[in-house]
Amino acid sequence: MLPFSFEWIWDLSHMVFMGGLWYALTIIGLGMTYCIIKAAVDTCKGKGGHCGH
Amino acid sequence: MDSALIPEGVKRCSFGKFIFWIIVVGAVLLWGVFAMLLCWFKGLNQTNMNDAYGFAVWIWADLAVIALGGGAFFTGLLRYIFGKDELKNIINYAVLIGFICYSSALLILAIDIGQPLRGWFIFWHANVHSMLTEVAFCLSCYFAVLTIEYIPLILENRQVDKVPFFHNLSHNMHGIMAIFAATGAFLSFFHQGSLGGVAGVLFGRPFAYREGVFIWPWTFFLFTWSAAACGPCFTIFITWITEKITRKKLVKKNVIMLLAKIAGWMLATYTIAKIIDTWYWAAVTVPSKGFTLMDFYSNNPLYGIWILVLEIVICGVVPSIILITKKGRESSFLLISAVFLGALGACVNRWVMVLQVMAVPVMTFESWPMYFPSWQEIATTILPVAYGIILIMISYRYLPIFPQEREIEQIG
Amino acid sequence: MKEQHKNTKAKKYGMVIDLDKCTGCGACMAACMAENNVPFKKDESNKLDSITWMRVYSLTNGKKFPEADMCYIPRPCMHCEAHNGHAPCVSVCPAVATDYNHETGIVSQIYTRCFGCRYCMAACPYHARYFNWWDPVWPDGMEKYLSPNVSPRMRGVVEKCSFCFHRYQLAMNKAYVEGRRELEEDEYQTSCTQACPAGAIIFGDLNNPGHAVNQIAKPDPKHGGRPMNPHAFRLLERLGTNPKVYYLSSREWVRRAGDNYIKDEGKQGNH
Amino acid sequence: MKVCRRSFLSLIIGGAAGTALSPLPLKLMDDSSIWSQAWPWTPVPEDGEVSHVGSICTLCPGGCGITVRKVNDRAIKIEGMKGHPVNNGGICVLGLSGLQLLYGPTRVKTPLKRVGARGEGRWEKISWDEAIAEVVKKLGGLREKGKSHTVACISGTDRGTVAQLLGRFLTVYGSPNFIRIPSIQDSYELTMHLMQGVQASAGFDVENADFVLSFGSGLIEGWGSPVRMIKANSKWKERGKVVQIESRLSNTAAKADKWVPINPGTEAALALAIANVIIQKSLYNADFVKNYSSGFEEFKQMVLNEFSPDDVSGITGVSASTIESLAKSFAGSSKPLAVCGRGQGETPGSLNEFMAVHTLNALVGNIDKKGGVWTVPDPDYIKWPEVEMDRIAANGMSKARIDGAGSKRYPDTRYLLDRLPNAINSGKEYPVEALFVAGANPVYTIPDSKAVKEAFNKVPFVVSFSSYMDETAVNSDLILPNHVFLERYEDVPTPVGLQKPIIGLSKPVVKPLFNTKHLGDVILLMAKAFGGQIAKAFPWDSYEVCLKETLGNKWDKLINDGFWADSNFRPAVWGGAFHTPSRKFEFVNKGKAESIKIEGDEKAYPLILMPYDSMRLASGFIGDPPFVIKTVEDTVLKGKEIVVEVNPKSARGFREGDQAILSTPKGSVKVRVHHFNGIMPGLVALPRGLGHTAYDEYLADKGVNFNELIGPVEDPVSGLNAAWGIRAKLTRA
Repeated sequence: MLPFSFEWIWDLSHMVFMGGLWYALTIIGLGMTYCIIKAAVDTCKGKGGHCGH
Repeated sequence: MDSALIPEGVKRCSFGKFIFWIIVVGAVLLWGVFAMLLCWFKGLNQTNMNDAYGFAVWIWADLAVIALGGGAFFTGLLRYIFGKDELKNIINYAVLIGFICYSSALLILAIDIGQPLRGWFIFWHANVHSMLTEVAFCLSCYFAVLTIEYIPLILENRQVDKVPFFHNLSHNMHGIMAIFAATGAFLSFFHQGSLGGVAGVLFGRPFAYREGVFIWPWTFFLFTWSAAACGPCFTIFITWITEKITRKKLVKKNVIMLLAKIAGWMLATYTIAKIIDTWYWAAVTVPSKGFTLMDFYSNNPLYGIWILVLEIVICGVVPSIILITKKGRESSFLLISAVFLGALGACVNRWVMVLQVMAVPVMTFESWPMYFPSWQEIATTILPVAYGIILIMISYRYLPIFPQEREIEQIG
Repeated sequence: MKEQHKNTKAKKYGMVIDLDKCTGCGACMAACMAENNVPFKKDESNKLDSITWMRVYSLTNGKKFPEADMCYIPRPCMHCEAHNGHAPCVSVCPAVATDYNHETGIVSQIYTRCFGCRYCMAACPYHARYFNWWDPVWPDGMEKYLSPNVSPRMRGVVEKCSFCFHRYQLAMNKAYVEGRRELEEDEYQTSCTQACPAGAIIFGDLNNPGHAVNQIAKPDPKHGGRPMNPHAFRLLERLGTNPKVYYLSSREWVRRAGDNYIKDEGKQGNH
Repeated sequence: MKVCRRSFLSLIIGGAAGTALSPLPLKLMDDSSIWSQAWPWTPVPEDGEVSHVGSICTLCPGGCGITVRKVNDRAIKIEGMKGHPVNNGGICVLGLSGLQLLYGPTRVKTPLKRVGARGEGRWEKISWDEAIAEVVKKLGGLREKGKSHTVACISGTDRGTVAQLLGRFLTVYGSPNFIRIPSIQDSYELTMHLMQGVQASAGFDVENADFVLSFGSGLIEGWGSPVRMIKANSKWKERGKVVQIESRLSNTAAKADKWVPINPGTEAALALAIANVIIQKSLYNADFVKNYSSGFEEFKQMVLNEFSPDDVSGITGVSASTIESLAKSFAGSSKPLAVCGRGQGETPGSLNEFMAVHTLNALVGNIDKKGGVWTVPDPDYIKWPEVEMDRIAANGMSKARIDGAGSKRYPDTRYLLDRLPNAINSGKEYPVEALFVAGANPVYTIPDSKAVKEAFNKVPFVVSFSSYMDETAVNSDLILPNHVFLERYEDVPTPVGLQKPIIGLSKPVVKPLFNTKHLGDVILLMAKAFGGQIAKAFPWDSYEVCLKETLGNKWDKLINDGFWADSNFRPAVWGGAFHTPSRKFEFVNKGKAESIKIEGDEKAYPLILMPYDSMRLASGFIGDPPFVIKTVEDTVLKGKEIVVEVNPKSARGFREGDQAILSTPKGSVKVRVHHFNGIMPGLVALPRGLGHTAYDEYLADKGVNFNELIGPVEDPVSGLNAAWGIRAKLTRA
């Protein structure tokens, strides 16, 4: 899964497959991080909610 | 008792009745859990699988629920990417069904492998040439996406929504849902496909083997296509059942009609593709390996040519015609029959591509091994169904799954 | 799929099994079990869950008395080369627990890597792969005969014939100590080959024209290793698995039973 | 600080996220997978120094050389010995599994004395001193009463020092009842005795034969020395022809160049019809017939009158043209060889058939010639001084044998074990007061199991020397366990059927695992305990001393090579080969060659049940070890049920895999039906070697013992068991 595991080879199949995988994971990860951070910021700004700060 | 949790403006049954049914379905769930634990602690000798049937009813259930859960990705794709806005009224339910199907699929896989503790090797020591690796990666990633799509729903619960952070989080997630949906559609395309590839690449099994493009056999595309066609059928079917059980209209007719029409065209094109694939396979691929089509449908007590007719004609051609004609869609009976047949078609196809593949003898001196699942296998296969019903019951009761429900109720 | 070893010529270990000589005595099966620490259960009569790396099948010609005829066919792992090592099982294993060794042509199985998804079993048309449905249990005291060269497998993993790969390793170790890089034909022989009382099994390097397997089977490198000996055939040749086990038979019906043919297809259907 | 719901939730979620992001889950995952790779209940074999020990396998009379691989003091694997004259590196399925017997659960670990009822399986562990004292007391008592002849001993063999010690003990003790387990060896010895006037075994130069005419012998199914025969079969594939005459497509028939199906039990007639053609067409070896045989004219007349191919064709179902072509190809070959003895040769068979087949060999003059039948004398290395019998012993030895061997009725036969159960049960002879069993499992291997058990129950004192808890051991009063073959020294004289005399030496590969004792030593200890002439007959301190002394200068070679072959041995020359009164080969004509009538009424039992043998089923005194039973096909054994073969034509509504009741006059059993096109319609074939009640859970209670369904049929000339089948029927279960 990672380039330093011993069965890893820098060949086309690994690059395409793992590239796709890490690409998807990155989008999901960044997207979620963005949402959480933005939600935290928004919350601090006092947006939304009924009993907020 | 729990009225504070129930979405505003909708009616739900009494808490006692709700709990009663939870307990009833929960008992079935526990039976499944018991069987699951037996399989984990005593090993797969609890099943009736054997060296001829390395894949059996579980893998079929796995493939089937994933196909049926395909409604989530395809509806999401239509809603977020192609801008079919009406579908927002059914997308929540599609996501929920998808979430159930995919979590069940992952659970089944965890029971099915001989060394569950080493299950993560599939990620860590991945063989990128294996269709199963592709399945595992896309399946888990897409499950993450589905979870992300399901979370805002939970956050919309009346009480949770009161927490400002959760309210904001839900809001933000909705904001970029299109990105998630796009990623989900990408992932889904590949794992639905690679599930098809699982059987299609088996060049040692002429019954399963298909030629294709690049590394992907035709079954790769057919599976994605059929999931896109049958998934929405299943979503419509489950919505109909939910409506029957709750004795309420939950989704407006125009939404259902739209989804049914799209599903119909998908199914129709899929069926044509499947017929071409089957013809090419029977006429070219199979004879080149020394078989005739009927070799695969004779000399055994179960698999006759009927199964091919059932899959392609009864569960393909017939529902396609119903769904692509306006009259057909508008008759409630025909519509429901058609979506049921469509969903059944996917199940039959997955059965054939898993169990019949195992059953067809390849070496000339072998015979058809037959198999019947043990009760442990049946129980663990029913387990996800029970789990799904419970999750739907809870979600329906406490979450605003059907945005149109209040509106319809007020009209009604 | 490791890169080829640079110093030595790549080997392609394979087998030729003479079905005219094979008497179906079962010695190869027991030799394999004894060599490879294969476990056994109280009831082994269900052949669908009985681990036999080497299994002797019996074929019949389907004719009536007194024209009936019978032949035995021992079936080890075929160690398919397919196209460039993409054996049916190797290409599907999601965790690289089975691999095609380009140095020897042997398809390995790493038990501690396998997590038991059984995809390889679904992929193998020869049913050469076996799953450990049960924990291996030896009656008290019997574990004394277990060989340290082959680790006993745990429940929930797949196992199969390895062409006694540990014997290759031992022979190579010995050769290295003696300053050699190459093995003699008789230095590396599988357990079944050695035991077969009929001398029906021959083992060696198919790439080496000096080895008996090459001389007998005469594999045709231009046609994916297809045998040029008219009495030789491979199981399911037409599937493109490119197996490394060749069979010999003087009886045509036996050779034909090795593959599938549409009714009136010509002999040895070459496509 | 006020703990509100929100901070509590945050704590939980934060904590979960924190744990998930820490290396802990990874570490746990890794640990769990490592744990699953080395479950404590999966054994890890210990490594160590590798060594090899050469020895001889004695699990069957085949006498193969073996090389045992060891790691430290553990035996790891048995392999065939390279360069051994019998098996040269090859080995059979049973030999390969020998370590499962050594380390297996069926071992008798210490002397045992029965405490429950016979066969109940309740035992008391006793010491060797007690065990030997027990035997000596019992035997001493009988001797005092002048009943020494009522002691009988059943032995797997009568050759080699251990069997000879046993026989010697019986002689000086005073009993004539040393009985060898029956086999075709009895019939062949008798044939050689009657036709060639020699007391010798028949050896077959199979390696050099170029046309083998087999009358139902399981050439590659355990007949003779199994590995050697399979090797020879491979040679015949390269140069030679095999014709198998048999009513069922056995492995031998399937591998033969020609399979001639025959009505079972008519083999002798076919042999004589072939003789008819050979004589009529003058294809016989004129030199041999004219100069070295007698009685030819009489024989010729008999054969010409009574065994014309046309007549015999009607009896045997083999066409006259086939008979003629068989005769022509047999006589036309340069080294033809005719053999008989059905299957693995465990049933001695009809003497007429043996003599008829041997006549064919004589007609083509291939006796003591390359590729023919050789007269193999017993190795003469056992040269112990004659025993001196005391009065009681002499008196006992003067009594007639209980099995009737050597009696007026069967003067030439040496052992008749199959007659023993009836002799005991009928009570016509004297009773058997004590019975020794060594290297044999008669309760399982003798036909008519019911009668055998009844007879055993009539013997008040049964001593088993078995290493394993076999059926006989279970039904005995005292078990004095011998070392298994991998733990002991033993000389192994010429394997059955080998054409030249050799001696093999079994060596201890591992130290005895349990409190067992070498049978040779037990005999010496018993003799010492008796004292007097008995002790005097055994002047050795231990069996090893006895063996070394006996083998003399051959010992060193045996220790080094594992075998000793007489390099000077040559087959006899016709001129001096025959020791009959005429000094010539005698075409003996003992009455008409009538076929043996089998038991049962044709109307009540429309089918004929025949046994078949397989290399994968050990049917002698050793039962299948786990590896071997694992190789048995599911068309032979399915779960615990035995599968019988029936031609689809005579299946009468029984479908493949159906359950049925198979009945014979001797008993009925539950079976499953398998349709087999290779079996003659009207026959049912049942595999031998299953149906054990003793041994371990890997073997016991699987299938049916053929001997439960059949009884012996006495050959009118030899008295040996000649039953080749029994009438039977299949009914719905």
